[in-house]
Amino acid sequence: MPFIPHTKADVERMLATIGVDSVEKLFEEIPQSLRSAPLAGVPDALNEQQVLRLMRERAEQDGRFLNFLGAGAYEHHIPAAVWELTTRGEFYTAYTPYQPEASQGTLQMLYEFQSMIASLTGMEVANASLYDGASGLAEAILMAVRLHGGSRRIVLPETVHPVYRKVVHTIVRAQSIELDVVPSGDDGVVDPAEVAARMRGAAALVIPMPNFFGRLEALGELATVAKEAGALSIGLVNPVACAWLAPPGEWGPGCDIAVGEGQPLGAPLSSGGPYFGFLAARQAHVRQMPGRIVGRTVDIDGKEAFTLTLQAREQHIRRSKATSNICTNQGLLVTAATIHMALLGPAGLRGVAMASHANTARLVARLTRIPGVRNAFPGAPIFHEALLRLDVPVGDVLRALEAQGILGGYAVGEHYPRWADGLLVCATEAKTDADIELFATHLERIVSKRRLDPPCAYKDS
Amino acid sequence: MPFIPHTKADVERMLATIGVDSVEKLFEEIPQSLRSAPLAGVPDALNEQQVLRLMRERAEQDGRFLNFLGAGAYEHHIPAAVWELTTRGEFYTAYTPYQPEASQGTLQMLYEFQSMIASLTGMEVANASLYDGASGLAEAILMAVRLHGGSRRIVLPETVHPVYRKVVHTIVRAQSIELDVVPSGDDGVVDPAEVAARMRGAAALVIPMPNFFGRLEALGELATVAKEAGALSIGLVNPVACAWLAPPGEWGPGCDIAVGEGQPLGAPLSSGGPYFGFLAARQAHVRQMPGRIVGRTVDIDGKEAFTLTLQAREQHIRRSKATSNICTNQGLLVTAATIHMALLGPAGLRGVAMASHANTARLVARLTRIPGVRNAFPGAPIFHEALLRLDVPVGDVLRALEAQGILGGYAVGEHYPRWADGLLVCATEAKTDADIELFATHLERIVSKRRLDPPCAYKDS
Amino acid sequence: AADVPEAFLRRKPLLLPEVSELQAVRHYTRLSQRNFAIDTHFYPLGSCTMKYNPRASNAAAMLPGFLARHPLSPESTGQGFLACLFELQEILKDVTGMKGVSLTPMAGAQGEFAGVAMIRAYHEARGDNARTEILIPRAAHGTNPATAVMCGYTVREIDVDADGDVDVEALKKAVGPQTAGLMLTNPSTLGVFDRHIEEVARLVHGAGGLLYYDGANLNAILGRVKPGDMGFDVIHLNLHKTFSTPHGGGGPGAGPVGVGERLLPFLPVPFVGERNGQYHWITEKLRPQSIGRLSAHMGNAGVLLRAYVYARLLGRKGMSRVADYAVLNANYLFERLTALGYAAAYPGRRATHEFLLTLKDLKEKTTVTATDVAKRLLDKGFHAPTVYFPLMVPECLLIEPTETESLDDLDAFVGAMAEIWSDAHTAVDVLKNAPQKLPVRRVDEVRAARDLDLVWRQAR
Amino acid sequence: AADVPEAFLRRKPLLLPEVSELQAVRHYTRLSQRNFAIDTHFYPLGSCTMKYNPRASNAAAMLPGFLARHPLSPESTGQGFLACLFELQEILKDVTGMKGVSLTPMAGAQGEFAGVAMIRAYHEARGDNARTEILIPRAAHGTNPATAVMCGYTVREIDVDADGDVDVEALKKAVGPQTAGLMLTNPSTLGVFDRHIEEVARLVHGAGGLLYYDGANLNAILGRVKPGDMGFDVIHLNLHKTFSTPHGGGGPGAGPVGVGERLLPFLPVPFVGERNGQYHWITEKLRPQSIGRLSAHMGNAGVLLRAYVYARLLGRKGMSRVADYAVLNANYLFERLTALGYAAAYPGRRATHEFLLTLKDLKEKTTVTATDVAKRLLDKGFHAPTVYFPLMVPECLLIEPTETESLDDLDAFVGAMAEIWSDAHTAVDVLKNAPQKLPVRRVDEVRAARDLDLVWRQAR
Repeated sequence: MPFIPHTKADVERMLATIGVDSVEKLFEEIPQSLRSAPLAGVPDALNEQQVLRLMRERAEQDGRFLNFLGAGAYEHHIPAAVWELTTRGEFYTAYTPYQPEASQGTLQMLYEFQSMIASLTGMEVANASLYDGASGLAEAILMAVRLHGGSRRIVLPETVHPVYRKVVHTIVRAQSIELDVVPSGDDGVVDPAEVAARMRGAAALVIPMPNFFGRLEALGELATVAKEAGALSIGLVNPVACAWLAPPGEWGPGCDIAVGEGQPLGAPLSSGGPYFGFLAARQAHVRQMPGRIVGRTVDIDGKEAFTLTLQAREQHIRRSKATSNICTNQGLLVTAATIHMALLGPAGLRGVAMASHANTARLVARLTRIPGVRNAFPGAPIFHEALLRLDVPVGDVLRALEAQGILGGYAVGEHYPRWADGLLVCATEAKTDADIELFATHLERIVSKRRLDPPCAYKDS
Repeated sequence: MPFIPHTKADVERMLATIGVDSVEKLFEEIPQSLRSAPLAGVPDALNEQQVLRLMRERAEQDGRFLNFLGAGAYEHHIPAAVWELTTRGEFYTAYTPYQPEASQGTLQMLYEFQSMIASLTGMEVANASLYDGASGLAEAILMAVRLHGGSRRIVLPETVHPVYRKVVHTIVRAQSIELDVVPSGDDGVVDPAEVAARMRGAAALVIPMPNFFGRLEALGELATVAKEAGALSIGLVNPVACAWLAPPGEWGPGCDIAVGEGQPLGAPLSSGGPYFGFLAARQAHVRQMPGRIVGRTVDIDGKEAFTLTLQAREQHIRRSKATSNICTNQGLLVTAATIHMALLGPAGLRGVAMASHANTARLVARLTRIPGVRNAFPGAPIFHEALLRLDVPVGDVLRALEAQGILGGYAVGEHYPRWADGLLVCATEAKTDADIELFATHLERIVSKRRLDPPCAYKDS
Repeated sequence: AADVPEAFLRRKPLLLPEVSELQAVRHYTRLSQRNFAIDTHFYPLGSCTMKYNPRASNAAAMLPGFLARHPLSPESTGQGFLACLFELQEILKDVTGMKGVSLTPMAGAQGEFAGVAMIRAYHEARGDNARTEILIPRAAHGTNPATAVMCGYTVREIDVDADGDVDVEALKKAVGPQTAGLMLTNPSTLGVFDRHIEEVARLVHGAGGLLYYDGANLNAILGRVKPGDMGFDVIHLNLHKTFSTPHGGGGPGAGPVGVGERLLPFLPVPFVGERNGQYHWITEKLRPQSIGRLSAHMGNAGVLLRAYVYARLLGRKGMSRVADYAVLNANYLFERLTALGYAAAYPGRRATHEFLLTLKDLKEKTTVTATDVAKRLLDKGFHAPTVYFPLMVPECLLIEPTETESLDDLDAFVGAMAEIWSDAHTAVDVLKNAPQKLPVRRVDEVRAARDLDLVWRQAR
Repeated sequence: AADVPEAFLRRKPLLLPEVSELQAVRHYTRLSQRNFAIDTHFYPLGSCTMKYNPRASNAAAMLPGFLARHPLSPESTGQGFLACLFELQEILKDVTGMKGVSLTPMAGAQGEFAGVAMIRAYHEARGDNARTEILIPRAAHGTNPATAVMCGYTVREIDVDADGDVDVEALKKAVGPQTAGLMLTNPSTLGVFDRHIEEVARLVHGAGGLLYYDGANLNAILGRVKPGDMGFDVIHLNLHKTFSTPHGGGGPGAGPVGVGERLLPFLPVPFVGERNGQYHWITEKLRPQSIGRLSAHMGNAGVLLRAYVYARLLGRKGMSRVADYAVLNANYLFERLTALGYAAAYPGRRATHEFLLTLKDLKEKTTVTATDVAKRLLDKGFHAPTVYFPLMVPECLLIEPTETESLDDLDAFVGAMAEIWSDAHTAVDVLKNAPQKLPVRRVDEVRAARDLDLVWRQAR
């Protein structure tokens, strides 16, 4: 029996010890009327060989694609050591370190993670992770509302990832929190003056870096605007960008909260998860932080030891008065991220950021040489994504590229009707010049062909 | 610098301690005339991302094949836990357990391996592995010659794997050992009477189970023949077969030595290696065994402990008088095999043997329904391989199958001109009925087509 | 890059380790060895279902084809992936007795949130806006009340009776037109199956409320009882418990939600639909009443793949064997430990997949606390059970062996508990000074909270 | 299966473990933790080159496309694989200064065998059958004489002089028309570079013999000196040393052989050739004078892929950095340890990538042996150096730090050795009773050899 070690003799001995004559008897307190019929919807068991063959076929059935998609999830190289260590049983199959003496491995690793994230974001303290960047932003907003104590209005630029805005809406709406969305200009960033106008009486301002279009907002000015309005500022950041670009702690007077999606730090794309969110803040605000936090202390012999701390904030102690209902975090992804950052080091991570930027710049330069392809915000500083505008329908182009094995980017029109012709592209450090050239070659042919012919997907040899 | 941790300051401090002003100086004892020119044949470094992409492309460039090849290497399912555990750093990056106190993990595992191999082969003792089955057979022959003390002639059926015979020749020829090859009959086995005739004055007889054609020789009779001639018998076995079929310890009076290729026990096909050889023997012969051996003993507190033992046989002690020049073994593969056998258990391993047998029987039944495809040895008992004979050129058929993504088996004609039309096929437990049917469908069309048309490889859609 | 103005660049040094690959590998390998884990120790942590995590699940989920897929890539490039999710939805529908499942919640607590948000959306859609209260038994997980508050409800706690069942009389008094719903774990966190569940469901439904099932303890009844048949309208599952995905030192989990007919329109998006053998995402466009999205993409895909593999490996029969053997193991341990003298919190009740002991009397007699027992177990090579939860039972140990532990290991655990019982009466110091054999001895948690040290600083 | 007669079936029960997957995983996980390894400890085992094994090498070699390939599948289905091997051959040719390389030997000792067999084949092909002797310096690895014997030669051992170099006068006396060749490791196992190598080569070549290079210590000169330039005719490499493939608890290794012009026809088959960008196997058919095959297939392919990845990661410059830093680390340790009082076996010589200490005087003064020092190092968290090898130097420690260890770790090792030095003079018992902190204390090896217990038996 898969995963059940009992022999028949074991079962008999156990039943005799318990003093019943069948396993059935152990369920006697459950009303007979509630017992299930056999599970018609569960297929018969496969053995491991069959399952792995099935999964291998499914993993491979759609082929491999050359990917220029970003929009919140980024293809970075992950050193081989990262997941070989992360999936070691002692990390992979441990639970939340409730018994610190038996969990110093996980606890020290989480402490290291908090330290790395605090430095990366330029903040004073960090927690041990949240579910992902989007839900993390919602938690940051709830934290800001608690800290502000008065207002429940949050100012949210339109240039924040549109799905993040949806997730925030789902999570905070029942708590009467108002999301005041600031439209962006034709230049793909918000106007600090307009933001300032809306900040009056607001609890917090969210500042994305980079924003959804890869652009860099007026970070210092925006953080200042928030501070001057007596509101909190929440930096929503790509963690890799922070290794090269100014982190939230360095924007104007410094943000109060930094939050973001941790995926670029060692999590494979994996169709969207598991990823992890990170959240950092000022030391003074630590008791309003959601999620688990590890502290360094000593044991009774005075030896350095690590333990979960500030648990009085959490649901298992405070129940309905907790800072959040969050219970599990994304420990395994944090393990990977910690090892990833340790392997890359400061220069390595900065190198990834700069190479991604440079590759995207090269990509944009190359693609905009194609007639019918324009940079939406020419000359504007970006991190590692850029919005292009096409003369021909974006959806058609993407389908034609897909037929060539290329995922050409993200069509932003669904979320931004103003840029219905917009294609958001990304080239991280994992892309080569040859990759970029291949993309460009296909795009060039497709765009020129679309101008003449009706759309259809085709596959060149 | 990849894998070198030194900072510039470190190097300076170290040179100062040593009292030299440059690293160059440390090589001063090497005559200047011998210093190398730059390495023109070594390409510039790639980073890990580049190397892994290159390797991924190379691993995938030739596609995946449905494989009916056996002939000494077999595609079995390996539980996922096997290599996840085997590649744990503590197994993967440890060395030979020269310091037993710091190597109890590897040592106990090797002791378990020896125990499992001894039981599997029906022998009394086993060593901790040899390089592979073919070189293992050579070591077994050298061991038998040492044990016999008189003769240097070995009787070797033609039905022993032809490459094994070549390897034995390479390894033993300088020691004036004569290999007396017994031809097989039209039924694909050797005649015990003929073997008996050759045994007079011979040192040992090698008995394969199954033989190269998958057939079962007259095992008990052959072992008896050897014994009666005062010679040693060496069982050359597939270890999976031994879980179901009689192992060397059960053949007639019992073999003196059992040896074989361990690959079917948890080693991936991997283009041919690393695999491992195993060797088991009678307790009385243990001091003539080659290779490392682990023993159970106690520490000074009387606690159970494991250690390398009988090292006086080995080259690092006995030098020119050692039983073999063997030094490293195949520890990592043995780790995998031990975990593999522990996960499968006796019923599981027997199940693999029986399912492989049944699948091959089904394959043969299905393929021999095709006109122009015959079983070379109809009705003869086999393990999990069978020799088919084709009406059309085997090489052409294999090439045509390859174009369909099928590796249809091994053409034995190179080694056995008598069966120039012979195709050795294998279907382990990893094959499904659908796989067999796919093979049969393609083979049927190819064979019928070849009868009409000139050969050419083609690819159906 | 000359194109990014200086003002945008980082100024402060970045404090990450500067080490070689070997140093990093050695450091984290050694750190890992300072953990207990299922792969190294029996881990009877009640309410956490620490069972074996199949390595095949990991191998499958880590296949390059799955890892490389971008979440925004078109459905046409992920048919194999979507097929797995769709089939997992179908399997979960069957085992929960629900009509629809969304896999998107990333953890149990997020599943709870989605569940209560759907209850809220349901009442709102009907214009039934007077329902402001969620009823929660006192024994519930802390996530339940925390979740209800996040969804804008006030919480009314309901007592449990002396046998550990919901106090039906108390419930009758509490339920009313203000009742939005009731959140219940059954079996409860007291390690017993609530025998009044049908009555409870009748009362809540009668008052117009909905029933929420916290699936934390589903391992006790998997394949034996379907929450839908008990009358629940909405459920979350913890795949990292019942479906054996790894706990990973605290996550990631996955908390799919299942709903009955009435809540179907409100399921969180996206989830997977099928038409003519082609799989596609069902999003806000097709489900305008959905409570919306809970993550940037579609949830913890890799966890879902692991759960899918587990479900396929178990199959129909294996699925109900889980509950059989989980309950057998728990009742065996329950019998053996109470025979040693340990007091059951609810004597006379059957254990479910776990059971609750209380050391109240032992502490009075010997000063030995649940913590002392827990720490001594660590020395003896066993992870401790859950202690001091539920909060309402003093000095309690919640013990969940799971179905994947062998009789040998259970007996070894009983042996350790017997020695501890003996030491409690003859050598209290041994327990008070435990642990001795771990990397650290008892950790000063008070100091950790008082002198906060949460990040490494260069100049300490 | 009815078609296999009863007589062919197994009768005795098969004694394999009967355990659940969890039990097996837990058992082997725990076992693994009872090992020292590079990934957990500094491991300065002289002559073994225990350096960091890149995880990328493992990840690449374990790619499904490589693992699934059957050794007998056609060349057309393995062009990617063959390309890696071909390029590795070219890289090894360059670093060894040889004209041809075969990757097929499965270990260093098999490479040695192939090398000496080629020497034999060379002389035989020339009808030069009077050459019956192989010369081997007394400091050589035990595999050298054992190999020579396997190849049908008698061994004549040559002394080394007081400085650790081959005694040229003794060599002059030994060399003659009976000399088939000389096997030499340079740097030698004494941790020094043989300064007379050019003279040695002249003498042996002058007598019509060939020179065999044992590549065990190639890490000391990689990219700095090519054995071919020293005059060697044939060489084996230990890829599991110099090219950082894992030692795996004792293997697998790989022992490719490289040869100069004269031995090209005799290379063991198969190896990889290239024509018009297509790769193919070169076998007996193309090389009728080959010494033949050494394995059933083509050797330890997976090890070769790992070595290839390592070579590509290092690249041209990285390749010579290996020797630079290996020698730097060794000389640093050599300086620090001799400053503590430890005696150099060959004082006044430069260390190569390793160096040899002797505790002869220490033992006389304090009774402390090399074993005592080794066992105490284990307690202090360091793997012991190689002890009692070479056999000719009493109470010796052969210490090889490798280039991948950091200065911090070297200093920590020096610290431990300093404490041991101090204990040797003030607290000998501490050393005699070591180790204390490992899973077992000193193991009774005598009993192990006397009361042989090599396999588990049910009724003990």
